[in-house]
Formats: sequence, C-alpha cells, structure tokens
Amino acid sequence: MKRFKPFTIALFVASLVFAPLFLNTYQVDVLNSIGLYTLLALSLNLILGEAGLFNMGHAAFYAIGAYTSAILNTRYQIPILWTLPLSGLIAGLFALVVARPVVHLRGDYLLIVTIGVGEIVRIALVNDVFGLTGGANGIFSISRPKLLGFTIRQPQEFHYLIWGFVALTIFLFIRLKQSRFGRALNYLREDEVAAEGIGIDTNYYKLAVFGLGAAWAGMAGTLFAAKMTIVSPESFSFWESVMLFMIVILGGAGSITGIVVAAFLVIGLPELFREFAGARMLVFGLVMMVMMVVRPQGLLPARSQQLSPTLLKESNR
Amino acid sequence: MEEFIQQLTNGLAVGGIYALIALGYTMVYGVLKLINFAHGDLFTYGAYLGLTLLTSLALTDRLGFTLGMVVLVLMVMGLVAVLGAILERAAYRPLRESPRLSAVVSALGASIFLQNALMLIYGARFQVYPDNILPTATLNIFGLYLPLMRVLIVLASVLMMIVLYVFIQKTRIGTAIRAAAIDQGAARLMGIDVNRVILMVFLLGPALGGIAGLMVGLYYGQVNFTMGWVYGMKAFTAAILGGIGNIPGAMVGGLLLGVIEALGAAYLSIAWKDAIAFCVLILILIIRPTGLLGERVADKI
Amino acid sequence: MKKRLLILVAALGLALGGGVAQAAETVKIGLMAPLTGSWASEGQGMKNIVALLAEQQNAKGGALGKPIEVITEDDGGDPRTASLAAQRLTTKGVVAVVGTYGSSVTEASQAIYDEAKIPQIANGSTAIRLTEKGFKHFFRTAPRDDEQGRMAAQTIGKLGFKKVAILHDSTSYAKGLADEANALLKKQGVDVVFFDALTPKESDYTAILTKLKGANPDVVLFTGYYPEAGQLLRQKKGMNWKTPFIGGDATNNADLVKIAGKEAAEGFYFLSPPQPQDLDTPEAKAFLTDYQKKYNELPPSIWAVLAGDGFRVAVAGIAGAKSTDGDKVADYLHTRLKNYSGLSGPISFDAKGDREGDVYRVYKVDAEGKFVLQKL
Amino acid sequence: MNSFSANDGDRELPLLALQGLTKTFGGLTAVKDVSFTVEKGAIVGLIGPNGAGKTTVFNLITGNYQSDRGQIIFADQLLNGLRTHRIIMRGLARTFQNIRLFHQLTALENVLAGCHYRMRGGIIASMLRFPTQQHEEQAAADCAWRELEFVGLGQYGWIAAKNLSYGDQRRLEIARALATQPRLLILDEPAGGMNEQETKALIGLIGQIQERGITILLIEHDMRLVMQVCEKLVVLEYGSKIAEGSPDQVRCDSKVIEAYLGAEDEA
Repeated sequence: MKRFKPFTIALFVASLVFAPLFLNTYQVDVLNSIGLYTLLALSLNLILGEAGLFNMGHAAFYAIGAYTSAILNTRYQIPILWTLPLSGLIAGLFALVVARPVVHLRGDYLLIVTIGVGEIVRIALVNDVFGLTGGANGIFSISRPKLLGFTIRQPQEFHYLIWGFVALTIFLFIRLKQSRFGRALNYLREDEVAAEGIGIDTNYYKLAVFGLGAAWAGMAGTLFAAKMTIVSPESFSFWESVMLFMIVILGGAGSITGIVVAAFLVIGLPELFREFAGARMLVFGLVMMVMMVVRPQGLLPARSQQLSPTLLKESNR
Repeated sequence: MEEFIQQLTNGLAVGGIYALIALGYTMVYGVLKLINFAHGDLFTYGAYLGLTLLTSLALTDRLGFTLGMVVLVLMVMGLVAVLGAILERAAYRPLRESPRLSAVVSALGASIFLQNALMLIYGARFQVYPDNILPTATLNIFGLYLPLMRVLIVLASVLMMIVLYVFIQKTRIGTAIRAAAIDQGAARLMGIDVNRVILMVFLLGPALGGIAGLMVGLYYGQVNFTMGWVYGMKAFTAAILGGIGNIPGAMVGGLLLGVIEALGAAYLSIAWKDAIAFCVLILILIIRPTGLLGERVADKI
Repeated sequence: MKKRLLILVAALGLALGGGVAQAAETVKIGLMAPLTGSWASEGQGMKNIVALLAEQQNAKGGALGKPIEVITEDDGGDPRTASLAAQRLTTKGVVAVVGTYGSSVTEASQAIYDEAKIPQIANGSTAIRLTEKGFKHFFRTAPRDDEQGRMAAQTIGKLGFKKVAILHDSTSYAKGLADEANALLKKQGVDVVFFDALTPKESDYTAILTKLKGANPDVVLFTGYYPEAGQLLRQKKGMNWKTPFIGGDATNNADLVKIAGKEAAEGFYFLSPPQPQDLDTPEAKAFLTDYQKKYNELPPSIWAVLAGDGFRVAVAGIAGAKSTDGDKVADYLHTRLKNYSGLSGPISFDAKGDREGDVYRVYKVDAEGKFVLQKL
Repeated sequence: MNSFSANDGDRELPLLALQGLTKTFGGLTAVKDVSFTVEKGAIVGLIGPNGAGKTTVFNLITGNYQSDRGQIIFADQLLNGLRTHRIIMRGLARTFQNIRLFHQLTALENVLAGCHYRMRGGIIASMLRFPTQQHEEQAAADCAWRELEFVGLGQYGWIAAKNLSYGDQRRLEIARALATQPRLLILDEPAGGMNEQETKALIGLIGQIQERGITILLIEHDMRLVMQVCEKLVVLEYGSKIAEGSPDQVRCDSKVIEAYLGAEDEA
C-alpha cells in the first residue's frame, strides 16, 4: 500500500462514488462493464496471478454462475440476488470436479485443458444441455434485482451494486493475500517442488484456488445476469477468457491495483477507440502489444511484500 | 464400413492441414517455450496473399498450371515467412527475457492486430478464390468418393512434414534448432547463434502455415479474416495432443485430431463434435500428461 | 509510472465523456450495426445503405425540414458490446434507431431503447420472442422465424419431398427456424430423417455431408448462413451427391454462389423476402441503380437492405408524426403507417411491432448463378 | 511416537532407518539395496562420487520419488507411499542441491512457508481476519524472525530471496527448513558454492542446529566439513552402499579409497 498512496486511492474511490452524478448512462454503463471485468479478473488473478496456474477458460465458471442464477430466477422465481451464493457454490464445485483430474498438468498443457473446458461448457450451453439452458437463445426475462425493497434498474443503480461488490472483493482479497492461504498460493507459483517439500499440500491449494476463483467468477455471473436480464452463450465465448487473461497479465500478475487499472484499459480502450470505427480493434491490438513490450512485468507488478500490517511491525525489532 | 473409411479419409484431409499449422506452433514452442497465438493469423495471411497473387498476377494463365502453382507456393511461403520474422522482431524479441505470459499477451495483441488489419485491407466479406483453378476430378475407389485435390492435399502436407523432419534431423541448422530447443544457454555456449535459430524457426513455421492457408484457399475456395482463429486453435490443440515441442508429435496430433473430429461427428454428434474432440484431448492428457509423443520429463530436484 | 497511468485513466474518462456533442439543428437517427467481429460484412453493408439513403433524403430536405444525421455505433455482434452501443446512442440524442443484425444482440439493446422511449427498427433479428415482450418502441422489418418456418414446410410440401434432413448451425436464429420447420413438417407427415447442427466458420464439412448422405434424404433443409451453405454445396458436388438443398433466408447473399461455384450452386433453393431487383416499385429500382453507382456492387445481403427499409420507415414515422417524440413516432408506426412502399415490399406493422403480410418468396439458383424468383 | 518418547535420552536409537531401498529409472538402477540408519541426535554424512545416487536417496526419503523396493522408517513409522508434504509434517525437513527458494518473495515469506503446516487459518478465516487467525499469523511471524536470526539473516527479512548472496540463500533455505520444527534435517550439499569463510560459519551453524536437538543427515563434497562435523558416514558408489562407519573408519576403507581415487577430480 506504500506505492499507491492513500490519497490516490481515496481520489479514485471518490470519483467512482460520484461518477454517476456527472456521467451519462452510456458512460456509467462502460464503468459497469469495467467493474464486472475487474471482478472477473480479480477472481482469475487468484488462479493465474497468485498461484501461477494457466487458466484460459475462466469464462466457463462465469457462465455457470450466470446460468445458475438465470435458471433459478426464471424457473423458481428466486430473487436474483439471493442466487448469488448458490451461483458461487455451483461454479466452485464445478471447478473442483473438472480441475481434480487435471491440476497436475504443467503450464501449457493446463492452458489448453482450460481452453477445452471453456469450449465444452459453451458448446453444452448452445446445445441446451439437460434442457435447462435454452440453447443458443439463452435465457431471457430475468427479473431485476431488488435490494432492501428497492428495484435496481438503471445503470446508475447497477454502478453502486457492481462497484460495491468490487470494493468488497478487493477488501477480502487483500486480506486473503496477506494470509497463510495467500502465501501458499505464491509458494506454489514460485516453486511447486519446494512448496511441497516444505509441507504445503500443493494439490489441495491448486484445487482450493480453482474452486475459490471459480466461485467468485460465478458470483460475477449473477451480477451479469441481473444487469443484462438475458444470458446467452455468446457472452461466454473463448474471447471473454482471453480478455480476462490479458487483463491479469497486463496489470501485473498478482497485483490488485494493476488489475483494476488494466481492466480500465482493456475494457475501456475499445470504447474509447469507437472513434476509429472499424479500425478500433486494430488499434486495440497494437496498444496491447506495445504496452506489453514497454512494461513486460505488467503495468504495476506485484511487490514481493504481502504481509499484513501487524507483521510489518516486526521489522522494528 | 464404407462410411467409416470415407469418414477416416475426411478426417485425414482436415488433419493434414491441422498438422501443417501445428508444426509452426510446435517449432516456436520448442525453441522459445512461447505459444505463438498469432500463428493462426499468419495462416490466414497465406490464404489472402495467395488469393491476391493469383488474381493480380494471373500466374497460372501466364506460366501454365504446374509452374504457376510452384511459383505461387514459393511466393506465399516467402512472404508469410518474412511476415513471421517481422512478427518475431516486433512482438516477441523485446519480451524474450520477460515472464512467459507477457509474450503470450503480446501474441494475442498481435493476433488481434493482424486480423483486423486484414479486415481493413480486404473488407469483412468472405473473399473467394477464382473458380476452376484446380482440377475438380473425383476419384472413385471402391465406392469411395475421393476428390483428387483432397488426396493431393494430404500427400502434399505429409511430404512437407517429411521434408521438414529430414531438414531438422540432418542439416546443420536443423541440428542447431534441436540444440537450442533442448538448452538455449548451452547451445549459445557451443557457438550456436541462437538469434539465428529463432529467426529460422519464425521463417519455417509461418512458411508452412502460409502454405496451409493457400491450400485451404485453393481447395475450399473461401477465405475469411477470422478463419485463423478457428484453424489456429485446432492446430494448437493438435500440437498439444502430440506433445508440444515435438515435431512428429505435431504431425500425429494433427492427423489424429482431424480423425477424432470426423469420427465424433459421424458416430456421436455433429453439434458436439468440438466438445468431443476436447474431451478426448483431456482424457489423453490425464493418461499422458505431456501428450502422445511428448517427453516425460521427470522433475529435476 | 503510476502518475502517467493515472493520467491515462483520467484521460480515458474524459475522452469517454467528450463524445457528447450538442447540436439541435439535425435530426439524429442511430444505426447500430456489427462493424467489427464475425458479422462485420453485414454491418458494413448496413452502414453503406443507410449512408446512401440518408444522403438522398437530405437532398430531398431531410426530416421535418432539418438535415438527418446518422450516428453509427458498432455492436461488435456481441450482446455486451451492443448494450453499451445502445446506451451510447441514447445519450447522443438520437430520435430513432435502426438495427441490428442478430436476435440476441438486438435483445440486449431492446430494453434500453424502450426505457429511453426511442423507436428501434431492427433489421436482421427474426427470433419470435423479440416482439412478444410488449415493448412499445420495438419494430422490425425482418419477418419472424415462425413465418419462415411455415414457408419452409409449405415449400418442401409443394416440391413433393418426402424425406427431409434438417441441418442448422446452433445459432439462435438457425436453431429456431430448424425447430419450427421440424415441428410443422412432422405435422404434415413428412419424414424428418436427420436433425443436427454443424459448427459454423469451419471450412471442411465433408464429415457432416457423409453422414447426411448416409441418412438418404430427398432434400436437405439448411437453416444456417451463406458461408457454410456455400461450402456445403461445393463439397457436396465434390462428393458427387445430387440431393437438392434448401436454405433459409440467411443464405440469401451474393457471395453464396461465389463460394460454392456456379456449378455447385445451381439448383439450390432458398427462402427470402424479395430482393430489391425483384420488386418493380420505382423506389426499389432507383435504389438499386444508385447503390451500384455509389459502391460499384450489389447490396451484400437482404438484411442490409432491410436496414435501409428500417431507415426509411423511421424517416416516414417522423414525418408522419410530425414530431421526433418517440411515443408519437411509435404510435404512428403502429397504427397509421400502412403499406408503406419499402425496398423489400409493402411495409405495415402490427400491434407487436412485427411486419404484416406475406413476406417470403422462394428463390432458386440458376446455371448462371442468378437468384430466380420461383412461382410455386 | 510414544515408543520414541520413552527413550528420549537414548542417542543410539535410530530416528531414520532405510532398509533395502531400491530405485530404477528406465533401465538404470540409481539406488540399489541401500540400508542404513540415522541415530537420534547424530550428524550423519552421505558421501560418494557424483552420480552415486545420494540425492536420489534424499528424494526417496522425502517422497519426491517412490521407491521400487525397500522401506523407509522414520520414528518407527513407515514413510513409503506418503506424499511429500505429509512426510514433512512428520518432522522431516530438507534443503535442495540447487537452491530452491521462492525467489520473488522476501526472506521472511520464505521462512514463513516452513510455519505453514502448523497453522490452521483457511480461506474464510483469512478473508474475515478472525482474531485467532491474527494470533496465528503473529506467532508464525515471530517464529520466522527467530529462525532468520538463528541463521544470521535477521537484518535481511525484507529482502527478496533472489537478491541475497549465494551463501545467504543457502542459509535462508536452512532457516526455512528449520521453521518446520523438524526432528530430522536433511541438507543436500549445504556448503556447495560457499567460500571458505562461509563454510566455516556453516560448520558453526550445523553445530548449533545439533544443539537444538535436531538430527542431521547431509550430503557434502567438502571433505573437511564432512570429517569435522559428521559422527557417521555412509558411502555410496553406483547406487550401492560400499561403506559405513565413523569418519576414521571410512577414511581407511579400501573400497572408499578406490572409489574416490577413480573419481578424485570430482570430489
């Protein structure tokens, strides 16, 4: 927290809090999109950035969360926000089941397997698996979320729901990072053999982090379903996983502030480049390349000190 | 049975193309441990360049079919190879000492760039190769319909793979490539110019990918700026299936993936075809974690 | 570095805000189209046609005496981007929106326009449910899937085929049409011997064709899009397989014949709203000439032409309502616009916003690769 | 365990016993029928020419490899088949021949890894920062600082491991292993790459570790170190044990002399 001074953070939070007062609905909606991707990227960061497990199929977990909420809401009329924990749970369980036989695979092999899982999930959704997902149409007419008797409808209202959840996530994830669990993930990333050789159950942590990251992506899926009121397979294509992957690496794997900034760039830039019309993705691709070449460690690489403030005191000994 | 064999040949024809593209992934990976996500787009450039050269230079009219084709193939190979080398220079070389995943993101950015550049140059519509460039004879062997060109495509891809294999195994530069793939540092100490090896790999892989693009264009007739994603992903899957970094592995993986897809479509479900292929891939990796022909490296502790 | 980043992010925010220009001297009509992504060719066709029509309308005095300004936003062919595009258009003060291509993409934008009381006239969105939600401001110039399904079943019946294979591509449009046709054909007593989906955007469909051939149908109904249809026809010929194919309206694209080759495309039937060249209204003829003069090609597909109709309808609605107020324009379009002479035939809207009347025709590809209107 | 505590004072009781350990890779037998014991509180050296299979023996003990035959008994319990982290939890700890630190992380975080398995805090406790979890973190940090100071790296807690000198990295690895509070510490070439001064300090450190009641098994090529600190030596050649005994006994063993003369330059 030394590097990003409290003042900068306060300024950032304040501008987000007051943004809906100054921005039009389109701009707020862009911010909402960024918020959603920040959430997803933070959840992927646990797996990819903190634990170093190559995952390019994160959209699968996001999709499962979104579809769980959509199905529960449209079939059983469960209020959409109530489905949040359940979406997380189901996405997390799904991740545990699929990751169990494959987590031992090395880097690039794991990468293709996660791509495969992402594609299998998408194909299953398209083919209306178990008659639940509505095929390529997806599921529509999801009801608007209600919070304390207030129906959330406008982008301005979603803004607070989404960014509130982002804030909560960052709060919890920083604490997680500064704990035994968070450190275990880093040991895993740095050297798996040494981690196992120092008493860390590497298989357990690999699975646990897949489960946790997936559960969080699943909850982001609930927010997505609530915001769009329609979920369809297009929204969970391989491309989404690629975008999330780019956000995490561009931000600097393991760096929460870096990821927030990268989400602004990766989701915000294509909107900004709307002026370029047909060339907007061309410019976007070029910018991605240049940014990576200029900052190979990511925009704001994670520092190695990730201890809670109570431990910092020890340095005075 | 007849249908089975027909499907098998269908699979092999598609698999041959996958294998050619997979070679590019596997060679780059072998030396740089980098997944070149832009490789699929180089394949697309091969298809588009072939189209442009064919229509603007009218090679087959001027030089006759055989000579024209040979010149066309060489030109496409050369141009795509140069493009590959430029890509290496611009997007990967600056990141050689960086974390591996940074180069992956750079590759993804390059892929987006290349794809959209093509869209802006040629437009978003499907581009169509001129009709009747290739002979359209269909062989009828024991009731199997085998278009002549399909047979030739499979033969051509197998031939190119053999040439590449011999090149890698027998020539000096091939040996250097193999050495660099095993240990770059040691290869450098042995006096091998690793930069040259990498350049070579980025010339060879794209050249093969370019030919694959040209063959797809010539045979299937239509090309589209997004086709590289589909083929690229399939070829990458094939390379992993065979054991990435391993050249015969890419060939086996490519052909096998084509066959799995064809048989999966024929006997299980067409709609689930890609999911079936991925399931088979995952099962194979569970049993053999480094692919079919990948070396099983024990942990050096 | 962090300062520079901060500035970058701030600049991003400012730039996003900077796009709003305030000028009341023009009537702004939005066009939401896939300018990038998989359906970029449709989107670019839509943009060309609307640009041409706007130019012509402005030469005739625009709308309500003011020039028309077309504001185009890219929806990328993806629902999330579409919802952003829709939000952006609503903030730019458009009075009506044309577009877009793809039902689920359109769906992601419907509620946004409806809440903003901006009439939306979709062109390439045929899913039934779009008009079943009671949105007052939603219209479409495209016919619905159920109508096309009915037409497909009817045509197969009239052509006397007894064993049908149905192939779709898992997109919501193609699957909807396939389901619709499947149900109706079964009711008619036609044997559906095959029903499955291919994976779009691939090049090699021989595995699927081999399987189809094994099912031995009299005719194959393919409800997907033209690139795959062209490829299927081409490879079907390579296999020496003669069974005819029928396509849905998404195969109506000039590139179909180019992809398949004339020989392979010959004899292919497809259903479609009439093409401009088959309409004898002066509007259609004039449009066609002008389009060819400006862009030196035929319109890429009927969907782009339907976007043109959407634009013309929007202009007619504003003129008829004598207002740019969304509610008034929508009312006018629902109740008073009758048999408006569109490029694709007469246009009237029902209470749901669907196009009234029998829109579909049957076409067959002749030996020259021309699309010939069939009288059945 | 209880059988062990009953004889706590008995130095001759084996803490670790290998019986007939055999491991082959492909066609190559890396370890062949090796048996020896490590008595509680002792410092035992495992020596032999390069490629004799010493590190393989270590990897078999810590479960990185599974033996084809033979038994590994630690404190009267069989270790065969257990996963590495389980073995560590039984009270073994090791260092690696090619230093395997968590290079990007600080020295302190490296040592905290050793405390990991004794801690309980899970995902939820960590996210919500329960008081018990905080206490635990604090206790672990205290322990880690103690170990850092024990190996003489107290002032480097905040330095990333990759920025430490080679000798310090070796010490850090020892501190990390000590943080697991082992009964048996296995050191794989602890003096490798150290200069004379650093080696001297290391010898002192090994003595201090022994004073803490920790048994030590080590591989080392530096014969001065071995002869100075070890109470017992086991000699391997081509995967087989060729000698075992006190340093003086081994020094005079004809087979050992032969093995080392044949490969003197490697020692």
